Amino acid sequence: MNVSLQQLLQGVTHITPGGVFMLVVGVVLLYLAIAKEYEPMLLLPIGAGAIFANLPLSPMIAEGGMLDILRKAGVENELFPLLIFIGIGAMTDFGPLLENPKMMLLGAAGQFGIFGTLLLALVLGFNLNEAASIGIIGAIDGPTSIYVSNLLAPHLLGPITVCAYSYMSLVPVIQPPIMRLLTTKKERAIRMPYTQRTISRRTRIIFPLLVIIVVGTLVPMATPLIGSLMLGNLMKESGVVERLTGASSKEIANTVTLFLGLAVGSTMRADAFLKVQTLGILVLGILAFCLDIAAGLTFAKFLNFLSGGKFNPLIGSAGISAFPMSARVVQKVGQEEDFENFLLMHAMGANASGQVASVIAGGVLLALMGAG
Amino acid sequence: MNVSLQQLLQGVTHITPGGVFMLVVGVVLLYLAIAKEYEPMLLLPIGAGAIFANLPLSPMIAEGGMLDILRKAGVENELFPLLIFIGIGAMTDFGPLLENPKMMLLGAAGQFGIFGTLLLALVLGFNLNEAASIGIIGAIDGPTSIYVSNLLAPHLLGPITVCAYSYMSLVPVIQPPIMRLLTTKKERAIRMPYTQRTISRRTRIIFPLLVIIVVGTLVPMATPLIGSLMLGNLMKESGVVERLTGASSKEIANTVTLFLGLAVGSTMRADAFLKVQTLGILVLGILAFCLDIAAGLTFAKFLNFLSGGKFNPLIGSAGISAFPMSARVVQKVGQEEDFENFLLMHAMGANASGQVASVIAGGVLLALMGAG
Amino acid sequence: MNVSLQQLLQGVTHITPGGVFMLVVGVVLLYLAIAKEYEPMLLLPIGAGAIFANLPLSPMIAEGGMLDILRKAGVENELFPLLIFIGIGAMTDFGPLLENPKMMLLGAAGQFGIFGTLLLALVLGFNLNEAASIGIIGAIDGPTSIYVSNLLAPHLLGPITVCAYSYMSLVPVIQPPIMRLLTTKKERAIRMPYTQRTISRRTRIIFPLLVIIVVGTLVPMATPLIGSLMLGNLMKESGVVERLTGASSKEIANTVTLFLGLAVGSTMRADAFLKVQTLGILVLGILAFCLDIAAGLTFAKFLNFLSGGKFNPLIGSAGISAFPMSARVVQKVGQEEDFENFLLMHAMGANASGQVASVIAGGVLLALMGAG
Amino acid sequence: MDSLQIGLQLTLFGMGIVFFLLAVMALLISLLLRFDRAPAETMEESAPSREFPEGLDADALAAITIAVRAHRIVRRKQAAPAMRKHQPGTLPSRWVGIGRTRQTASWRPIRRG
Amino acid sequence: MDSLQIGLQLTLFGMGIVFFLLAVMALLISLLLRFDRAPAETMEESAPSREFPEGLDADALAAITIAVRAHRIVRRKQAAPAMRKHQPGTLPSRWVGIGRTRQTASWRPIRRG
Amino acid sequence: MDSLQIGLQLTLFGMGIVFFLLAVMALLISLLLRFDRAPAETMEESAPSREFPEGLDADALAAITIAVRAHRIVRRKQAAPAMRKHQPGTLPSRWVGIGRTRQTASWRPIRRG
Ligand code: NA
Ligand code: NA
Ligand code: NA
Repeated sequence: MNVSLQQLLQGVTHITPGGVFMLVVGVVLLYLAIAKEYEPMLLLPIGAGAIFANLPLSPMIAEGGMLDILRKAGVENELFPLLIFIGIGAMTDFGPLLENPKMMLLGAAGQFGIFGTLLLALVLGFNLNEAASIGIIGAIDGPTSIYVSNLLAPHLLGPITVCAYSYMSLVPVIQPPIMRLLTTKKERAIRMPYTQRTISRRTRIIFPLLVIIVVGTLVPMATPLIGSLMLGNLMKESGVVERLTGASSKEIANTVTLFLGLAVGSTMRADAFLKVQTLGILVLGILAFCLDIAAGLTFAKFLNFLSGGKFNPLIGSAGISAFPMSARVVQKVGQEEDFENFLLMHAMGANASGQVASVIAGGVLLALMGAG
Repeated sequence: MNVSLQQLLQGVTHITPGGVFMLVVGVVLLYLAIAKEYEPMLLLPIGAGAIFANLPLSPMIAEGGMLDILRKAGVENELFPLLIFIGIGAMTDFGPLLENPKMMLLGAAGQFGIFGTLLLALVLGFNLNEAASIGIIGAIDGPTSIYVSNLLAPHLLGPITVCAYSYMSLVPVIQPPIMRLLTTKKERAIRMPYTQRTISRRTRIIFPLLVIIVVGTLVPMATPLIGSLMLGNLMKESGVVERLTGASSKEIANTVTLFLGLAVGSTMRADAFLKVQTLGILVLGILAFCLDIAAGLTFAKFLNFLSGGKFNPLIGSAGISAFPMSARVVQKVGQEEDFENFLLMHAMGANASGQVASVIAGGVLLALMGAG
Repeated sequence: MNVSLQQLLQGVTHITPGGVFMLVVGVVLLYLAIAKEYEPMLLLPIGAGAIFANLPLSPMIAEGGMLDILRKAGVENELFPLLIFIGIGAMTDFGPLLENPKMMLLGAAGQFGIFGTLLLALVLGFNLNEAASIGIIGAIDGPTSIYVSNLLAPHLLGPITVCAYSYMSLVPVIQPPIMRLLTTKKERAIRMPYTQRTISRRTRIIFPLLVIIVVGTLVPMATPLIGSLMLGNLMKESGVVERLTGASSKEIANTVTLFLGLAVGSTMRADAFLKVQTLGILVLGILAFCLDIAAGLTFAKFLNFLSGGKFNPLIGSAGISAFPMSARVVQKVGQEEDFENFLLMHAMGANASGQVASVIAGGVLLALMGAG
Repeated sequence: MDSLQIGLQLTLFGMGIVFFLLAVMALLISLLLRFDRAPAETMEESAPSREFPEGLDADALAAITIAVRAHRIVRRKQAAPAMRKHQPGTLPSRWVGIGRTRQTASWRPIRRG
Repeated sequence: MDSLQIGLQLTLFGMGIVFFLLAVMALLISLLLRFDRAPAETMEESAPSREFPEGLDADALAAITIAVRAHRIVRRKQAAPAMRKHQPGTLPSRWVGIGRTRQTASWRPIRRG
Repeated sequence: MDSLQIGLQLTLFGMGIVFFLLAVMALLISLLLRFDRAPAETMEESAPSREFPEGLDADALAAITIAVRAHRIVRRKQAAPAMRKHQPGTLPSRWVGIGRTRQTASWRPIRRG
């Protein structure tokens, strides 16, 4: 063995412009996470993962490196997003949805962005698997996006995940202008009566079970996604396994979130990321988001027409999975027209439905693509 | 690719009567867990796992599915039951046993159900490995049952685990009638003097070490089971690694319990579960339980005879691993005859001994079967 | 199948003198951990692992046994030490270092023990890989020692880890005599002015990023070690991901510490451990420690000479990674001469630097050895 | 344009199935809710104008209420002591709570524009 | 009936070994307990009829006792601050505690039958 | 002695690189600290001799201060409610805190020897 200067400087000699650019991308993600607090739980690890992956000769993403181990342990086999869904289910209160089961259809409408974007991506020349993966950004749901895109187009996992999570933070920015554009002042001022009802513990427990069995039977490919979410919710509502609920929503969720973020970030290597199509994904992702909201509003306007003007179309824009942010935006925009108009509870129903619907839509997309 | 209606409906077309029956079994397990609170920490995940496993075309138990991953990660290689034992050890106070070392033999007697049931299972036509696995239900100890049956007869893992856990909840129902049947009123009223003694920290620390070294040397196959239990207890009694004790008994135990339950439940597929032998296992399991209690009582009656009527035979029924429930039942039944008779401390000694003995018996059984 | 007495007694017939000796070693480690509280978090699991590994015919270290699984899951692939580093980073406050960037060089000097011991080990006949692994004890840093020695000389992992952790506990015993030996009374009484400065949140966040990018570029092999440490610190200082910081420094750190200790202890099998070279390692390890302190002191004396007598050489002895113990020892010894002399803040800077430097030195050593 | 046709087919089927599934769920939940009775019970519980039993002042009553609640929690814990860790309650339900409170508020609106 | 014979052999050996191992453990623990002295110390500590030192009333003494205990805990924590998380004490020991308390109680029994 | 030569080379290069890297870091941090202004701000915040606003006594002020702080924490939590778990602060910083306190103390030294 002979120590040579060349060997010592191999890090410096392997610096590439692409790598440096990706380091900047990683730092920007960290900036968004830390200074802007855009989903920091995910964007901080993703940014760190991107930096680790793009340091010259990075041993962390080499075969057997830490990020390689984490990616194989939970991203490649889809374990991590499902574990996160258990935790999300264990933290989610589907009460507003149960109080208002008719709101469920709004959640369905809010998934149009997935398919609309899929079509646009096909037009832009992406192949079918890629297009479907890009479309899933329209679910505006991190774990679903990771699950679906990893199965259909793993080489696009990085940019798709970044879109899914960072656009989720933009709900308060993107949603209001579309709402104002697509509704009239009069429509936004429509008041809707709200009668509170108590949901029994039994109903709260039967709901997740029902979803698992019905959706699992009709769309088997959706079972892992919706099943994990509803398992978490079943544990929460059962009230008898607080230790498991706590572990799912705290220890497991936190640990897996860290590992998942690092692993996803590590897929953002310069050679895979720095392509024109990444730019396409970023643009299409934001389009998917807008299409979701527009479709929800349009469907709600249709319901308003059917009900003879008694349904506030704003509520339709909450049929997406960004829960409960989206419902709060509806409440805020509604109050701009009529400070005494309280749409929150209706919007919460639509929003909870959007969360369920986006997970189901992910499973349906997988089933239609013949993957899973 | 062409989307066909047949493809979409493949979930519905794959519904089988067996699958539907198993879904009902899963729902019944959830009912027992949630409404009856029978060991909900285990029965809820097992029930959910059984439902996931029996949905048509379930992707969760397919190669690479979440439940498949969890099963391979911790059940197939026996890791999860051992980790749970570390947590149990970290939560158990063996003080009552140390105060009363003579009670240890009662724990040994309480393991007769294992071997008695093994014999009965052989008579019923089960092969030797199956019979031994069914016998281990007589340990009335979840992790031991999982560990042993997974090594000897993995195809029976599901029903055996369900028996082990659900029968453990039945201690207050099953134990008292057997106690009343096998003892006379006079025997049940025997008072036993109790002198409290302080167990030094040193003795509490040496005890688990001693068990590891003695049992580990004499029955090497028992080392994983008893070693894990005693490692947890050593950490607890040492008092210097509270962070590790806490992690073992909380974070690790909770996470592993959830994963283990789901994985065990996922082995309950219709084709493996819906057999006559499952019914046999359910019946033999309850017999094993009764034999344990009866043997413990009989042995205690023998001790009573030896001591000239100074030993309350009820205490013998606590020589099982259901700790501390079984000891509390002894106290309650004893008080029915003589409200001032406090058998609790003696029964606690026998009960703690039963816990140690059942783990040892599991290891001994493995050693005798030449597995491990 | 026929049960034979020979089969039953196979544990007893496989007792070996070496195994018994190693059981004693395991018990001694437990004694140090429990009675002396020498790094109990590590030494207790290591001692327990050593006992499990040396019981006759131990199934726990056999292929597929629990300790074998844990070793493959996190030691062989280097995952566990890196996860621990994330937790350490999430608990460490590098403020004292940032207040006093000039102290950084003291941390560099405190790594001389690594290379000095490497030379000594070569003289004693160890091969280059072994010598480098022994030298890394001079980093006085558990995870670094495990990471480096597992890559270079995995057969020495056990004794090296035991040295690294147990000697770390001896800081208050070993450091003062060397300090008194190498400095004059007058030098020890030198007072150093201290002006407090506030480190902005921005600087605290940029620091770990800077270290990752600079060190990662210049010494790619050091990326995993220093990157993990600084990732944890970045999360902590960002202040926006408390859940991830908490998980890293609590749940993950505790769980991994337990598993790592057990796995490391399980490598201490009699046939691998009971060699003359183990004794050599124990002696060389303590020498490495002394050389670190001596080099730090000498370098600080040189700085004192340069500054014209204004630099207290004691501070140099804190340039090691035993943080914050080493700095506290400096404060204590300094006060022996002059009770009003507060060297703590300066020593903390040197000490934090020692922690960073020892991790970097580990990476540099790997790079120079061509491993990683 | 062949792949676009597939895309349109996917969109049609996909949105159709999603709507269908959610409609089925909505129907099933509506059926389920038929069996949920006594929706106003919870409100009554906290009615402010309840009369005090004879010989008890408000302080004594408060103390008793607290004791009874504490006792209930203890009893529940004893029933399954190893299982309990957290009290129920989630993030969204806080928002729900705020929403419910607001539904009953009645100040005058501040109109924009 | 061949397998049944094996079963009987298993039962014989199995129960034999289990009894033997537990008897060995019982013996070893008994030996161990010989070295445990001063079993009554803990009771004495909380003896109720201890006399107060001159010039100290019960309140002052209580305050001092609490302070001393708190200080001990602090000292112990400082000795190894990163290691401590939970106070000792487990579920069963609560039952043990109840049992011990009851052993000394003395009300009249309510006999059944 | 060939391997010893390699060892010497390793030592030379190794210590050289470690010193170089840490010197680079020290330089970069020093540069970074140039941009850190207002180092004395924190001290001022807790200055004891601040005058009270008219009409407010010390108690009222203390209450307001506590309320404002509590409110700040609430606002911060609301901004990103799912993210927060622990307050900042670490083990070493306690020692740093003690160190800083001591720097300003002024009792007479007890000299040994
Ligand atoms: Na969505
Ligand atoms: Na048992
Ligand atoms: Na070091």
